[in-house]
Amino acid sequence: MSAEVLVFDILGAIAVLAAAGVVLARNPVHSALALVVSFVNVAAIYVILRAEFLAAAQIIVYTGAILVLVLFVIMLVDPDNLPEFHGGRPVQRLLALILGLALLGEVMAAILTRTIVGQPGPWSPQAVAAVGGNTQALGRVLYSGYVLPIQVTAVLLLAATIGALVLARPDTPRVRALVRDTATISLAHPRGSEMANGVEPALPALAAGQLKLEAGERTLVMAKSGDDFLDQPVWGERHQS
Amino acid sequence: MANWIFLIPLAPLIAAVVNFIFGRWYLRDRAHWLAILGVAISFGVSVAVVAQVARDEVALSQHLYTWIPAGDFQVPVTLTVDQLTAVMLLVVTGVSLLVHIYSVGYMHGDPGFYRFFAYLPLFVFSMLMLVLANNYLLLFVFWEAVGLCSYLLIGFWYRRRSAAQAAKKAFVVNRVGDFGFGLGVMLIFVHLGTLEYTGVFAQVGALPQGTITAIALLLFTGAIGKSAQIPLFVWLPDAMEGPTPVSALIHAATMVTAGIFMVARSWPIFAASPDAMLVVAIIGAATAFVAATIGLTQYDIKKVVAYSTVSQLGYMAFALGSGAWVAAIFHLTTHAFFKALLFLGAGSVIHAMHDEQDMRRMGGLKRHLPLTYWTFLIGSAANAGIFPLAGFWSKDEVIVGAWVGGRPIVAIVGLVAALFTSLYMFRVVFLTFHGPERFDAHTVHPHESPPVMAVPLLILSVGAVFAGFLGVPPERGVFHRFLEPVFSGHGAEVHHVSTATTLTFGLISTAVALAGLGLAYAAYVRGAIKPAVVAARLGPLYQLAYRRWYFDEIYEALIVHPLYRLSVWLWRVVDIGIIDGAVNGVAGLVNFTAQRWRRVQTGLVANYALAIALGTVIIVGVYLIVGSTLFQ
Amino acid sequence: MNWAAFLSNYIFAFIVLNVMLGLMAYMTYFERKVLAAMQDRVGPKRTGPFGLLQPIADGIKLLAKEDIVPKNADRLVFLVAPLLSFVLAPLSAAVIPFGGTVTVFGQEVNLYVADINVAVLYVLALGGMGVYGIILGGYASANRYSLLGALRSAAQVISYEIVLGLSLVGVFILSGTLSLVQILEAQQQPLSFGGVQVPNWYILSQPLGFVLFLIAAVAETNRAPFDLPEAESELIGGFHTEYSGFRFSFFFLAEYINMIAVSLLAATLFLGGTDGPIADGVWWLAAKAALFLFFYIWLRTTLPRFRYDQLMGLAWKVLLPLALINIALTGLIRLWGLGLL
Amino acid sequence: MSELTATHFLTLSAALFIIGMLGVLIRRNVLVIFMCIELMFNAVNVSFIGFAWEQHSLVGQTFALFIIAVAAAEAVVGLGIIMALSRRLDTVDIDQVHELRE
Repeated sequence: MSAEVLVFDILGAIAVLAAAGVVLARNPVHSALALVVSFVNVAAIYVILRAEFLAAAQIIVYTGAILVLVLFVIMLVDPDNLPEFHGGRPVQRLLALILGLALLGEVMAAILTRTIVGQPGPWSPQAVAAVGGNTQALGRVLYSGYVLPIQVTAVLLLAATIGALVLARPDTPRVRALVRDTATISLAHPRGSEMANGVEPALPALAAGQLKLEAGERTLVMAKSGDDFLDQPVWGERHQS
Repeated sequence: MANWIFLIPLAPLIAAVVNFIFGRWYLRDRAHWLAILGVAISFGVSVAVVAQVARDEVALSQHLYTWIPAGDFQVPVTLTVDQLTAVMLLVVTGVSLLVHIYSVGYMHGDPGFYRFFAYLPLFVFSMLMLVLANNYLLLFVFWEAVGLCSYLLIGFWYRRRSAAQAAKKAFVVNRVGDFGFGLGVMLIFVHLGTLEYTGVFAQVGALPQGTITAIALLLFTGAIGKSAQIPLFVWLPDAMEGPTPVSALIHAATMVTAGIFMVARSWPIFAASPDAMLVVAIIGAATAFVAATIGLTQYDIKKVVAYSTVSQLGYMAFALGSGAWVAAIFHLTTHAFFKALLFLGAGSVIHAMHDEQDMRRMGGLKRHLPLTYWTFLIGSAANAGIFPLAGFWSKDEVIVGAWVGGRPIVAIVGLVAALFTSLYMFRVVFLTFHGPERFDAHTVHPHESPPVMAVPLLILSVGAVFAGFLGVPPERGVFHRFLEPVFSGHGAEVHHVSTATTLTFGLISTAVALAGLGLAYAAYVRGAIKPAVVAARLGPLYQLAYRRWYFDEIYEALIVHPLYRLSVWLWRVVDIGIIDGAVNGVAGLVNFTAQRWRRVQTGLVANYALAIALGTVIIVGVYLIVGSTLFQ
Repeated sequence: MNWAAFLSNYIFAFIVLNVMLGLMAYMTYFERKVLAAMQDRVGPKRTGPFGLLQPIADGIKLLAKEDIVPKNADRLVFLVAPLLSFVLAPLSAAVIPFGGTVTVFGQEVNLYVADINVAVLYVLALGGMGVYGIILGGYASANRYSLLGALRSAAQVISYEIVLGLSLVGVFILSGTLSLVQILEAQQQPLSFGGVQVPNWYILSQPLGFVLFLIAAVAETNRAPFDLPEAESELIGGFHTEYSGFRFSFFFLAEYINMIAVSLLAATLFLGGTDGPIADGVWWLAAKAALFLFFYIWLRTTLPRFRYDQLMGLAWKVLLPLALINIALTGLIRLWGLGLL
Repeated sequence: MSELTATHFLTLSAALFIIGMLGVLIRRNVLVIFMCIELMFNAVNVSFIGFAWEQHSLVGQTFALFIIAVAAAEAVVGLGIIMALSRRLDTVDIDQVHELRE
């Protein structure tokens, strides 16, 4: 048993135990802590696997950002009601355990009987060292063969950011319903220098309740369709014929 | 200069695009600077290019790129300037520039100011590409593009229902003509395998007579629509719903002459088909006559000028039909000056009268609008063909062309129409500017237009006075010598006109014009003839003219109404009954099935997760058994 | 395995750790003296000559205090949090190069603990981990103020960590490596412009990156004017309200060690680290780091605390775009320099 | 198993994955379920990097990098959803969320 295997066994055991702790802990904060431990150990295992860049990325992204966010949300959601909702669902627990064991059995069978097909790739440790280390080697692979996926990932991240903004936006259903139900046509909002004429805009006579002054100073005339005002001269338009 | 031709259409295009994108938020009231600059660049380059064409007497061309490279079918975008295009270039860019300047004053304060100055350069771009094209497909594309611009500008005040409908009408009526034009282009391609002018003209003589006639008539169908000939002229008077500068530029000086230009451009095709020529001449003469009669009876100042435009286009058409190509283009050129002048003058009057267009509520404006009066008078006289203004020379030449081209009846109809022309033109002048003030002086205070509107009027009136001298002496003027290379070869017939004939017709048309002037004076200034009495005496004939020969009513009854009924039937039965029924039926079926299946959804995420896990276990298991070597 | 090299490395690491701790103690003295001078006071002067024994007295006092655990606290987390902070803080010193290689007793000794090829990422990762001490401490105290301090800290550290990382990308582009030793080497070749020798320090080629790094680093270490997690005027003590005795001192120590570590890092990344004439490299590094430490204290006396929304707005709306612009510009210039444009 | 082989890593990966899966199936707190999903992501990464190490190929590491990026995106959106959920329904218990039933 080499020292490498010993180190791996220790790290792996801690990672698995911590992972079990994530599932078993009653308090979500403790779960998160256990997950941190698991992630850090997995990152250490990455270093054994000569993936130093990914180890750093793992810590920065997972532990440094995602889990901090999770903790943030845990504390924000309901700090007084954090303990887990226990009890109930005995059937599901049993089913889940059976399924988990079955999958474990299947996967272990696959792992233990596996054979390697195909040739080893070009990035032997010597080749990696020749270009200056794991980071440089990964960069070469990434920016030569995976430029499009990188850009797609960038777009994905942007989309996720926008999605998060939308989700986090406080929604006021009343306003949305109002906008949905009535199209708004602003006839009395001259834009630009037409105001200089000093002529009052010709507004159609309004039924009671049609005029909403909700959107600030600007007068909104609610109309069911543009046809209602088609024959109305627009602001500043010549009256012909 | 050939390498700079691309600037001519590009400059207005850039102006249009920039105004479209930035006009609404940034440029707003400054939008006109860019537009005028673009058109001015265009005009300047045109002048330089035309100067070179005139000096070297060869056509210039610049190949930009190949638009459609599909095997044998090549559509190059090549800008070509020969003498005919050169004339059109000067007319289009020159009048456009003046109208742009005029519009600054006319459209001032309109909320759509930037939009106007985006559409207008776009039109100029399309029109220039139309005249610069060297093949029929490009011509056709920009033929449609000018149609689009015309639509946009007629419907410029789109919130007014009448404007929106006039725009629609113009668009639909033009479609009829364009359809024929499109067919003609296809026919050319099918038979000749090319669409480039030079190739087509070189081969057209070899085709059978029937095919040539078919091509020529189909092409002329396009011209009927665009140049407002009978029976498709009904859109042009309605197009006066657009702003007046638009009427001046598009519906008088440039776009409507595209049909004339196209026929002149395709003259070898027409020249090869006497039947087609006859049709062109007849339709032109009929248009000239019918529109002139209608013009006599209208009271809307812009409508009169509009019918006058239709009538003058008729003159050009029958000149074409008589083989007097140069005369047609000459008349086109002079017409551009005086008709733009008339429209802009009418616009000035309307502007001064606070958007009043009915001549019955004008009168006596000479005192208030001296400049407008004099320029409008020059335009009217030019249009009426009073010696020695521009209209006299060109119209006279058109009529002489018809006479010597073997169409004496057409020439006589032209002379009759000339009488009417003179009569209605001076009717407008006298009704508007002379006599008592028939408007309410307390509410309306007529005032002369600002300089930015007056200057184009002055420049155009100079043109209206002197443009005719380009064609002096008749048949051998500068204009003719310049255009001669275009209309030679391809079996062109050259008619030599004796001096006696020229003189005779000059005298006759002068007499006719003066007769019209006299009649108008007698009726509307002296009151010697009572127009109402004459109208009553003529009875049905007057009604016929007043009701515009019932064209609109006939179309309404024969085409629009049946089509409307058919559409309603299609909507009620086919669309709602069959198409919607099928779609809703499918949806209903899905809904019915889904209602049966939805009980499977418990709404509990945990159950879904369990199902996913189960599926994973099963799939991995199946793979292990079937796909791997584990059990084999 | 070369046991001698291993041992020498270990000894060096031990020295670095202890020097850091000692420095940290006198950092508090330094801060109090400078603060006092700026505020026209005298500062500590009674304990020993010039008050030089003051840090030791403070240390003894803190260690001797009672260790109180609040009743409702999450006990395990409460006890672990300060340790976490304290243990992680000095680790970043491990990758700081204090000089080249010297020979001691015939044995080659590297004047750095480790040269790993992702050194900068390692430091950033440690920064990301460091926030756990604060969050967990705040959470475990079962105190509203502490929790608020913890939440603020979480949001602040995440936001500024992005800026911190991006502000360094320009340096990576120029040096082509993530290893601090190699970055240092890259800065030691002076540039010559027609006979004039200019040190190739990245503060000269990356001024914007340097400023961004400085701002983000101050925010990362929770120092004024970004000390919102412990804003005493609104949150009492923030995350360490409920801590006392040596657990409090751990948080306290961690903060100062972080300051020193960040100063060393800034000196190495932007000011050429050990590069300098005449004196030994270590002294240059110490002098440059001292400059930053003085800057920290200066900021504290000068600037008022940010409001919370201003803080986040600054990070996301000002610093982040600037950092991206800096990256784009640096990349373009680098491509141009390589003749690829 | 005296030498370190990819089998070690695959076993570790399988263990982590299945623990994560059990967590997703058993736990009721949405946040914990979310963390378990992250755990499963991580298990997959271990596999990828293990294979990459065994085969001297960096494609596995590249994949792992993309997975980390996607996980970040997923985390942002997922946590956003959880926030919205707790605002709307005032709970993070997954069994209380069954609006899809109707």
